[in-house]
Amino acid sequence: MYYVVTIATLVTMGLALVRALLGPSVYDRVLAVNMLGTKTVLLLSVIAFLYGRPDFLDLALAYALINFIGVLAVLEFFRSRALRRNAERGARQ
Amino acid sequence: MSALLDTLSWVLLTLGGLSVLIGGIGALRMPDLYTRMHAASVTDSLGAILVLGGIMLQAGWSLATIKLFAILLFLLLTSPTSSYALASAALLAGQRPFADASQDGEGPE
Amino acid sequence: MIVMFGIFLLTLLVITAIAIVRTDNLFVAVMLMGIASLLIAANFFLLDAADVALTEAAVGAGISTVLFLGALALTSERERAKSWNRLLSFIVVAAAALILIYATFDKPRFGDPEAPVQVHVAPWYLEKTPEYIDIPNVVTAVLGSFRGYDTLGEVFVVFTAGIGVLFLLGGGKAGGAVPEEEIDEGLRHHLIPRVVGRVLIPFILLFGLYVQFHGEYGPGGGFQAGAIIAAAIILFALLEGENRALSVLPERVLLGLMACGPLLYGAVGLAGIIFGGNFLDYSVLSSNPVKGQQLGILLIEAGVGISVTGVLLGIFHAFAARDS
Amino acid sequence: MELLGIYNYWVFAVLLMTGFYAVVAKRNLVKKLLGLSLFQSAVFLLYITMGKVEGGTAPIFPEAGAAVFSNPLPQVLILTAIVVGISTTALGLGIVVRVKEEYGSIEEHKIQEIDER
Amino acid sequence: MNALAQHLPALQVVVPMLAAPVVVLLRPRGLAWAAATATSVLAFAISVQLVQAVLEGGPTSYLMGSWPAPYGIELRVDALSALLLLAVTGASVLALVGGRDSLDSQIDVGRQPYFYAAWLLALAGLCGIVVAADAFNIFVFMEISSLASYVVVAGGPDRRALPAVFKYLIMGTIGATFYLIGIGLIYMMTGTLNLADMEFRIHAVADQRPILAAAGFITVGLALKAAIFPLHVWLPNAYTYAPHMVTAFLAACSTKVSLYVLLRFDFFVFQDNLTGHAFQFAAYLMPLAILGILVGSAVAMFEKNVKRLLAFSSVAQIGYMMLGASLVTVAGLTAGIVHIFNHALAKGALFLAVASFATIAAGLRLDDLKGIARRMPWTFGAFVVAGLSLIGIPGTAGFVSKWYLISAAMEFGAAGLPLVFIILVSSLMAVVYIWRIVEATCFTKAEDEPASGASASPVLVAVLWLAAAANIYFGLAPALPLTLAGDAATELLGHLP
Repeated sequence: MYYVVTIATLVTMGLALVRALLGPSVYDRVLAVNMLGTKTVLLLSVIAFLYGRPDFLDLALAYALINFIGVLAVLEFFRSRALRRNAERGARQ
Repeated sequence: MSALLDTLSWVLLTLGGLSVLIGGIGALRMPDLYTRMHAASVTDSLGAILVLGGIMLQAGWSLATIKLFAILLFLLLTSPTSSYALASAALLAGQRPFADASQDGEGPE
Repeated sequence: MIVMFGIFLLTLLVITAIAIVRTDNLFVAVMLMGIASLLIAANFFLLDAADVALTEAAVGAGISTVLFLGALALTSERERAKSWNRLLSFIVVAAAALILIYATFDKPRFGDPEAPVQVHVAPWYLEKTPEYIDIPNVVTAVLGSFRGYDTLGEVFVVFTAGIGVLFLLGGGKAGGAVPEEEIDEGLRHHLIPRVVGRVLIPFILLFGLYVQFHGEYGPGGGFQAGAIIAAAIILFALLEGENRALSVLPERVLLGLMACGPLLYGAVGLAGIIFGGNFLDYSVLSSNPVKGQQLGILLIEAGVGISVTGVLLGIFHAFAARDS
Repeated sequence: MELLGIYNYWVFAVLLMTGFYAVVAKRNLVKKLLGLSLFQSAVFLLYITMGKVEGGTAPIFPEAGAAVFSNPLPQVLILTAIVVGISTTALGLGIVVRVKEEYGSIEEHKIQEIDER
Repeated sequence: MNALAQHLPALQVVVPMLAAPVVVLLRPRGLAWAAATATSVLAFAISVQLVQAVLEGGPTSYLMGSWPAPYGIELRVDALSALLLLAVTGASVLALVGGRDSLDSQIDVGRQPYFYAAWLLALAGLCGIVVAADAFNIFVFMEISSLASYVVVAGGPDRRALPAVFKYLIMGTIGATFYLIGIGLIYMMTGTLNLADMEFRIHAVADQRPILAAAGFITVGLALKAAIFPLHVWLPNAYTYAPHMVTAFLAACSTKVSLYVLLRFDFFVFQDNLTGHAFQFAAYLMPLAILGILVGSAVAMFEKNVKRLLAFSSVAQIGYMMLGASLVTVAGLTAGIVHIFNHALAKGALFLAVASFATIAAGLRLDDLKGIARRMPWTFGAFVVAGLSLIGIPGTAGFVSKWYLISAAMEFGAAGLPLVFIILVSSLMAVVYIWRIVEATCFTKAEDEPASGASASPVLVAVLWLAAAANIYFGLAPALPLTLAGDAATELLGHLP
């Protein structure tokens, strides 16, 4: 039964990757990265049980957390970029 | 009892897999950023609940369940937060939802 | 079945890699690099390398993305030039590829328990770890004790990178166009991420400590913990702004952490000499050699954790401070 | 199992070459560093692949029962190599930022033009 | 003291390494230089001790963490490593002692602790490579020394240092990664990382394809790091724009250490295990060595910047070392190894002299140095001595290695004559490029005589003359390097039939 979930997760990861490659906007790509991250968390949780080593769930937890920080870093990047662009525009005028 | 739990967890896992998959298809097929985000984020949360819940039933009462619960809690907190933040960033940057996209195209990249 | 999962993940990985090279938007390339890291890490997990998967996720997908974004914010997002010397590069690359593919034919079968790798040195580690060190995680045992000298070198590599970035970017800020207060507020106006982040940070720190001290029993250890703790503080800096983060952990403290980690590791090594053993011989640290080994590993892992945290934060701050 | 063995090695070769191509052919400094990371990741894959034992599990003794374990040594080496890789990347990015400040560009040929002027 | 003696191989690496974080933490900042210099001197003292130990008792080995050899990490100091240790630590001491003013003028005080820490790490990394007897450990220390070298090179005041160091970083990392791939392939076939164990176990799988590919990857990777022609493209710019003292230090020893690893692998690990390896090694590397000698010298003859000129001369000199090694005889290898040492002496002294010129000259193009000999006669004198040594005039260290190289080539009878011819031609080319500097500095007058009374610090001139004197001393009494090199060569080739 774990296999079903694993396959579904893997396929979804593939679909998310396609979305990341297609874009079109950068936000779509960030969305795809985020989605891939959460799917990886699910995948690892399931595989930890598939392998019979539930003590490896720590990894899934770490992934979840890293993923969140990654997305926020991207947002901060957007924000500071917007500020810089505004400032440059202001400086030009 | 154990057979009941087993069946229940299988059902949860299957439903979870299904909803994850639907989310994936939605994220690929929906027409614009916000609808894609909608598809992705809703199924993210639902899928996580179902799949992790299913595994929890399999794991029984152990340390693993506590860890799974922590992961679930974490996902339920962060996943909607990221979606919200992403949507707000996109909106502030001038990406228009699909409804008004007819006027100004796909919006700037 | 798992084999098929592995193949699928690797295929996705190859597609991602090619896309990274092809795109001319550097931001997209960095995002794809994050995806590639996640895929590689998942694949490491399938190949039984739990510790490596954890490190790759924390370092590759987390810290590396943050650093690349920090650098992109200071440079530019577009790649303006076409490739050059395509033909020559292609020939060089193809030649190397042919040599590699040529080499694959005599390789031992994948997963072969009789392969030279599996029968020579490695079984000794698996066999002797319970006897000499008595901790469940053999990877930590090899990393901390049997090949502890490599790990010492690795800590110093990290340290070198840290002082290198400080040397290059520290001091003499480049003036930017954006007013200081504005750039510095971080994501403070985003209420929801801020509240959620604040709730999570203590738990992330706690988890980091767990990874640090649980490294002898499960996947984890100093590097992973250092990266996770650094990530938590980076999260704080993202949410509250650079200055608030710096007031919590000023630069001097970071420099102290950076330098004290390697010193702690080195001191444990020298203690080996002082108590009559060889360098990095932990057995002499306690009257019971096995206890001594465990104590030594605990201490050096702490040193590793401290230095990785310090260096990663130092590098992040060096990039972020350039912004203003 | 046979298939995955060769497939892993081939993916290693392809990844290595993709990264290597980016390093050699691209003229954008950040892209070169991205290529370099990819190049190094490929090597990590090579090492981890060779450590896998059929039917084995991660070399962390479980609470109950002996089992077949995969090789811990390549994992240790790669842990070290990953950290070395991120250190190199960080230092490289530091240099790139300085280059941008001094030259106003991160494209190799533009920098050359400026220098020759 | 006796108790510490057995730990010397470890301390050789650990002392400079642990001093680095201390240097960063030191207050006030001016202490950084003093601490770095003191540490370097200590490291030099340790290496002198090690040389003595090797001369008296043969190779010594040290087990890190007391774990037995193929399982733990082994350190091993034999004649070859002892010779290199002497060169590395000696170069560091001379450059640091002589270079204080020069460095003060090129790097601002606030950044100096980082700089000196990186310097010590580079020193520790190079020493670590030389004493290691474990393939992966060599990789780790190679990365420490490379990263630290990038940092110190980037300290150059000219902005062109930055693109140069970026190129250095990219090529250095490719080299290191190739080396890592090679190690991986060998490890896959033998299951071990210890060099001696590897040599022993490689017999069983010799001539299988992964081993051949590994030999290729390791050779190419290390050739990149050692700047063997045509993989030298990173070197000229990196040496030109680095701070002067860094150039003196790195030119004297950093590429040589990579060359050392190359010799270790090709002679110790692969030799005799791969069919026809000696022939292939000679067949591939000798043409490259010869091309490197000729092209490097030719470019140097037309180069206008003094540092760049000397950097290209380094490319040529690396060719000599490779040429000696590619003869695959004890005599040839001895010559190559002696040249590693002698070139470190000559090139170190030359770059120190350049640093001294730089204290009063406006720039380092030949035109900027016009007439400088009159204002700095002592520096000029030392420059000439070192230059003569580089050319190979009898009575200097350079002559010894060239003489040995020629006699090694003559062992092949008539077949060796072309080599002798090439060595003579390239020596003439060296005469030309050294003469160009001498001509510019001594026999042309500056258009406008600057009135500034500044001159190089007496310490620098003293150190410079010390280096020049060493060139003469080792030219007249070459017993020490020759004994060590001879021992090293016999040891490397020892297991040949």
